[in-house]
Amino acid sequence: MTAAGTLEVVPPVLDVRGLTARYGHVEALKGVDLTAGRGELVAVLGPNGAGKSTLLRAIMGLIPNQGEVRFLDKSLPRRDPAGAANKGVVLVPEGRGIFGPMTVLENLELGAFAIGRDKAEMERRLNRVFELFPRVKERLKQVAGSMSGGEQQMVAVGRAMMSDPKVLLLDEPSLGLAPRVTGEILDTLGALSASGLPVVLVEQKAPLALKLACRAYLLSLGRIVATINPREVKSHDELAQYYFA
Amino acid sequence: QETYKIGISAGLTGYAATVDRAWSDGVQTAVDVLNEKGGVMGRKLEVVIEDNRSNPQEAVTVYRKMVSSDQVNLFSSGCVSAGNAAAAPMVAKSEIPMILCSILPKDVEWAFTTLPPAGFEIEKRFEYLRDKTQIRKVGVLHDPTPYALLQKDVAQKVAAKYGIEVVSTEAYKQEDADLSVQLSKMQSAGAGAVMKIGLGGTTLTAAKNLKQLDSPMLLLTSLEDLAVFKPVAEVLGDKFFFVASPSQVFEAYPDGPLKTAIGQFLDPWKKKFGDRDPNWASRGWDSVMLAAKAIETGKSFEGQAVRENLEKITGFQGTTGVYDMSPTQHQGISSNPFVVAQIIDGQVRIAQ
Amino acid sequence: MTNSPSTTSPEAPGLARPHTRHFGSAAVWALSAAIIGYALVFGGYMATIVAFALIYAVFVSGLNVFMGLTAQVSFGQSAFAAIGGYTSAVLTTTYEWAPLPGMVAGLVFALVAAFLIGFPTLRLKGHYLAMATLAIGLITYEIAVEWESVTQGYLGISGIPPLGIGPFEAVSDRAILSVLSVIVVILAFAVTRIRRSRLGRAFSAVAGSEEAAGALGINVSRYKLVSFLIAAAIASLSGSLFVHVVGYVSPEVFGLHMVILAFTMVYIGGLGTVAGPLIGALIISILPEVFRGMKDYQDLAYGVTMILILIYAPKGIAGVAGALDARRSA
Amino acid sequence: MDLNLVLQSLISGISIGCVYGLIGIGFCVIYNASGIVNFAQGAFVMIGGMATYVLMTDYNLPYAVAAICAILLAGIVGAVVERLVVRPLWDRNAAMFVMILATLAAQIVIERLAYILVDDQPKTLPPFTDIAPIRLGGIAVNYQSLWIVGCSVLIILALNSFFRSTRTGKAMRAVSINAEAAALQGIPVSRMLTLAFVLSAMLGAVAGILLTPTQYTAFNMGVPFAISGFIAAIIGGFGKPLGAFIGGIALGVIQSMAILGLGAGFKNVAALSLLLLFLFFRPSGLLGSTR
Amino acid sequence: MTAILEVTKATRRFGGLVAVNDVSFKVSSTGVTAVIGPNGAGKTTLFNIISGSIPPSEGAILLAGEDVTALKPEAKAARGLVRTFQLVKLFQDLTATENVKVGFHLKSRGGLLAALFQPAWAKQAERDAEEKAAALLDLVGLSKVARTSASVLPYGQQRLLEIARALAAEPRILLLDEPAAGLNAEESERLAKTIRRIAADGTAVLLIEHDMKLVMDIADEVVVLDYGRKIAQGTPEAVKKDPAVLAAYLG
Ligand SMILES: Nc1ncnc2c1ncn2[C@@H]1O[C@H](COP(=O)(O)OP(=O)(O)OP(=O)(O)O)[C@@H](O)[C@H]1O
Ligand SMILES: Nc1ncnc2c1ncn2[C@@H]1O[C@H](COP(=O)(O)OP(=O)(O)OP(=O)(O)O)[C@@H](O)[C@H]1O
Ligand SMILES: [Mg+2]
Ligand SMILES: [Mg+2]
Repeated sequence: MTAAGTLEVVPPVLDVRGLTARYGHVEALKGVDLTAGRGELVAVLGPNGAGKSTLLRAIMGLIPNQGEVRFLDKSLPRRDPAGAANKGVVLVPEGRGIFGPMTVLENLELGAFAIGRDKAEMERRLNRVFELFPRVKERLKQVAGSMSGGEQQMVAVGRAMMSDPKVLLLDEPSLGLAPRVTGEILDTLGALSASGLPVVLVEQKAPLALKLACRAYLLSLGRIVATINPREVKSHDELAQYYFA
Repeated sequence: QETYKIGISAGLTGYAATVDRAWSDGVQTAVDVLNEKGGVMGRKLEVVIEDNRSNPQEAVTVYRKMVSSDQVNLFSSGCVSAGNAAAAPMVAKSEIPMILCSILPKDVEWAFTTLPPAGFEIEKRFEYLRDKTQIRKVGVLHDPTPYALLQKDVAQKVAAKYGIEVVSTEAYKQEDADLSVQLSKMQSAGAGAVMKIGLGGTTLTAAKNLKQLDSPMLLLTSLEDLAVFKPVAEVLGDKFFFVASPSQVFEAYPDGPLKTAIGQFLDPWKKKFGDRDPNWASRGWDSVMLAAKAIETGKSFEGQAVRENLEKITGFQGTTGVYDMSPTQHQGISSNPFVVAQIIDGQVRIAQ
Repeated sequence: MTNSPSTTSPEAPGLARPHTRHFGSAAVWALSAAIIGYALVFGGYMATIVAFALIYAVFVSGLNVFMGLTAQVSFGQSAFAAIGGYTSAVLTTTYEWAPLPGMVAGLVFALVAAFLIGFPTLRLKGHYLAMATLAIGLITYEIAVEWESVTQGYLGISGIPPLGIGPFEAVSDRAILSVLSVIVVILAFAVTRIRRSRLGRAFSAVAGSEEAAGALGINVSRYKLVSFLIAAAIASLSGSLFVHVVGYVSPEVFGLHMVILAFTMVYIGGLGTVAGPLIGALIISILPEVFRGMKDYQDLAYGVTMILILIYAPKGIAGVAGALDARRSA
Repeated sequence: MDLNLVLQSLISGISIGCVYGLIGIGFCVIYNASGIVNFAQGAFVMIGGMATYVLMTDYNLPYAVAAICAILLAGIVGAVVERLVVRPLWDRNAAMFVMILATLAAQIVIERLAYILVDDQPKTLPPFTDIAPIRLGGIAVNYQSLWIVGCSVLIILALNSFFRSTRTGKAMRAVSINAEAAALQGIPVSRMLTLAFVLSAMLGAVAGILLTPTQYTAFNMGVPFAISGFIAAIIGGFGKPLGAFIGGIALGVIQSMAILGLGAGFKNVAALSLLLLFLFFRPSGLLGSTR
Repeated sequence: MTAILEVTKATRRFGGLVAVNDVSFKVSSTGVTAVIGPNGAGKTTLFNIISGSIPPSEGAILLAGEDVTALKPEAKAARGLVRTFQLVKLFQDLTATENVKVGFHLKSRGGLLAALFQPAWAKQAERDAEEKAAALLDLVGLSKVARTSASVLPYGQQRLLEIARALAAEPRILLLDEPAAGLNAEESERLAKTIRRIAADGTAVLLIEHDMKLVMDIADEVVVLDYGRKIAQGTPEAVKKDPAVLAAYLG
């Protein structure tokens, strides 16, 4: 990262162009551009209903959409979430999407669905998740649905890590986490992106996100209304200005 | 000139399918033969068939369709008793005679049946057991259809007359997958033979079950399509007997007016359907011939006239026996034409 | 039901927007009225079909309260139709009651039975509830077959008098169709009113989330039972109507066949909508007649058509109409 | 009552119960992969017996070959049903019962096709081992029942380890729990669905082939069997293959004991009443979790 | 202080795990009480016990002095205890207004007959409900989406709607499970104001929250759980400085 004040240009791993999505007759996303390159953590901020979740869902192809999503210079097919996931674009969805009746271990194993039967690799990845979330290791045999809210969130993030993503998209990963764990998770994400992984983070706790992000997109009513360099944002009030501009 | 329309409400699908398809084809054969001869009193006949799915509600619908849309002149309907009963009042109101292959609906003077009395099939089997075997104890296995229930009651009533004891009476349902418990019960009650009353694939199930139980009991079944009996015979061999109508054992049947009547039917039937079982079809044939006779006697196609003249038919030689109708007797067959038969080496024989 | 993919579906058929224009829904009503009108004018066997369809529409209206408004499953509503039908049949033939008191007696029996059955059964959820109610329907069918001394088994009971009060009897097609239409309209009106009432909201709450409903003080089991009783009463009414219109009853009338047909009607028509039961019943009753000429291929064509309708109108016909209205008003 | 008779009836109950169980397992497989209850399951059972019969009699194939071809054919039909009927609804987020209705319609279509292609007469197959039953004192145990029990046990063991320990099995369960989240893990949801239909169609066909020698098959025999299989699956706690199997045996034994004690008329009433009572006390089945 | 709610020695086990372990505390009939603690500390389980969703293994719950331990949620709601859920549980097919109207269930009357014949009083009650619902939606800032079906509301608004719905039941004590989760800073500030107003209007509030700013701003009393046990209780200031709390939670 270089001096503050310039929006640094890194060759994008994920390059979203003119993404548009609608629910029935409501246009929830109106031509959004967004990029994330190697080592970048970009934040997407915006008030309730701005379309943040919709943006991530559209990138994954979970909902009908128009526009282009390029990943490593190839177009991602527009309606194939599993294909995108297998290529390494991984989303931790809003509401976690835990497989409730299955055990914690099974949930994690399914995160690494793509690696097939490689036992050693599975071990390695599991251990990495255990380091991140020791609580998860204690509860491997527990039915995931009976975990506490925060514990489930840990499983969800851990599961995404299991797939060894090439781009990680997170929809409010701190939701329901205790402050300390929130801090830990965000630190982890920072470390991950520092080690090269592009991360797109949707987060309500703007100050926390801005601490880590190299770039923040401000979304309002389905449009990017501003792209911010976090180092230029001095105060909370300034951010609020963007929010309600 | 307008055709004389014969309507058939038949269970082309559902539990009555085998019987009703054969019945309808028999009706059609009779109509074709009559038409070739120029029809009845110079008027051609026409058949209208509707599928009632062996279901009474559906039967009401198709009867109604044939009454009002097709303006049928006479019904020659299949063996779905409930369906015929459900529609009978409406048909009677439209003054259309019905000749059926089922139990007569209650209090309907417009309905006639080709069905023999319930006792005939029972009595033949008792006779056979009494005369040709040592077996004096039997089990009765029946389904819950009205005609089967009637037969069951007869069996319990008349058994003693033949020196036979019904040691066990068991019910089953058409969709039952296994009858071996009923059969075990009969065997353990000391029965030497099973009298099965009812139609369909369950006869095959009963045969399979007897074999699986390694049971010495004979199986005597009621009237049915030969197509069902062939695999049964393969399973049970000479332990299997069935009630046959004269048309089914035509070759072996002694000469006489009955054989002649059957012959008249079998010729065109075989030409069209080859080896297919003629039993139910022959009754359908009878129904048309009875109608033709009534029309010719009364020289009228009017519903009321046809009905009255059907009541007057006596001594009419049909393919299943002689019909004697009267205002109080709408079930015409009065003498027992049946035989007990077997299938040995693929050939149908009268049991010795 | 638990893992239903529909739980994520956004649009609530027709419920959400009271202040919109109802062209689509009006079209559905108009079509239904046209079909009934045709039968009234031209009579014939169309009258029989439409009469059966209307009786089914009554039955399906009840099912719709339980399944559509309260989101519970019952494969056993035929049981209550059977109780109503047989009570009417036996009382009017064997005991020579007039049709109306017979019907009321059937209703009372059905309610008592529904109360006794509903109490333990409605604790079940999802497939288990479906199974338990299916069992109730099948048991009732078997009883109708086996209890010959009263029901006459498969032979059935015939000679049941037509609908009537005092000297007035609904014998002609027109009279029958008119009586049935009035009943169907009254029921549709009642369902509309229920839906917009405190009772209807309690039903919707139970449908939406039993846990949340409980947290708001709604006695979930009580409202499930109320909904079940309403559905049973309407089913019983339809059973009585059937036997008086046809003059005959046998167990097959109230078999699994009836339940499957009713399910098809409620979904093809549009679950939870007011017009759904009527249009669903009319279409599903007329469809086989359209294909009647195809003989052996009739069922094949019927099956394929059903699959196509389900695919292209998964929320039912009234549901689609409602969605069109919603779009127009947006 | 005669002890032999009771034992003999017990054996009858167990062997027919195994068949119910086997069909119930078919329900579980599709349910475990999609959350759908597939009422066309009975049609696959019919196809199993019917196709084997046709291939044996009309094409003179040896029994085993005909059976294998029939199983494959059922698998293909399963895939077709999934592609043409279930998938379009799945993609449109149709409600559960809409899909159930669609499978019922598919059942009608397959049934009618079988009727048009073959006919409506009952057909049967010879027993796998056509020798006199084993006699144990006064009771007879026939070989076909042993085949049925043996095959069922094998299938259950295989399925249990499939859903518990294989990657594909776990992925299928994940799809049924939350299809969207499963897709996000890179699980090919639509292939899992197809696979599930193929698998359960083949299981249905196996059931059909095993049971036809003990009775008969006909174009319309599927529905009653599907109902019994569904009941078995429910007793077992829906989605549990072992549970369905035990549930099937329970159903078979209850029915045969009811025939013995009360007469055949009450067979179903007894079985269904017991089922109800059972559900009241264990609202989520034999092996289902009680909360 | 008069206690509206009293939890005595509540314990809940899941198999070998003790999710809530011998917890006792009182909730004042005025003001806001917060329950905080790390993930998996047993907060939601405690709420479930209090609201009657699950029975405690041991211990008792007193509501306004009455032992309500064994009562079902609906019975507790009828006595004035209403809760929201950690994962929102709205009636998806209903509009925002209708969701709130369901909340009036306990405060209104009318069954089948009222629905069918709609007497004047029922119509009047319906109009009142409509008005009150509008007022409540206004309170939480959802007037604009009053006619929108709940299923399409974004997550944050769903949370607010759930609170409005709970308020409709006019509870004496309102239990909120992480009401601010998914809200941004502005929104949670507005929520804080709303909660204060609710408390000022005389409803006791018991809330679980991880947003410390919110807790510090509005709570009068804080209960801290860790591994199922109560490790601290007191004013926000006191708790904030408690070394045990710092170690376990705030870090
Ligand atoms: N299934 C749906 N059907 C119709 N509209 C929807 C649907 N899901 C979301 N919307 C609408 O799309 C818009 C964007 O919603 P989205 O969930 O993306 O917002 P968000 O920024 O993620 O909000 P939050 O911070 O509350 O999660 C909202 O106005 C919402 O009402
Ligand atoms: N049904 C259950 N079976 C087994 N363990 C359970 C069950 N329900 C909860 N637990 C466990 O009990 C502990 C307490 O859970 P609870 O949901 O009360 O935590 P919480 O304090 O609300 O946490 P969070 O802040 O993450 O929501 C957790 O470790 C959880 O895994
Ligand atoms: Mg969101
Ligand atoms: Mg919690």
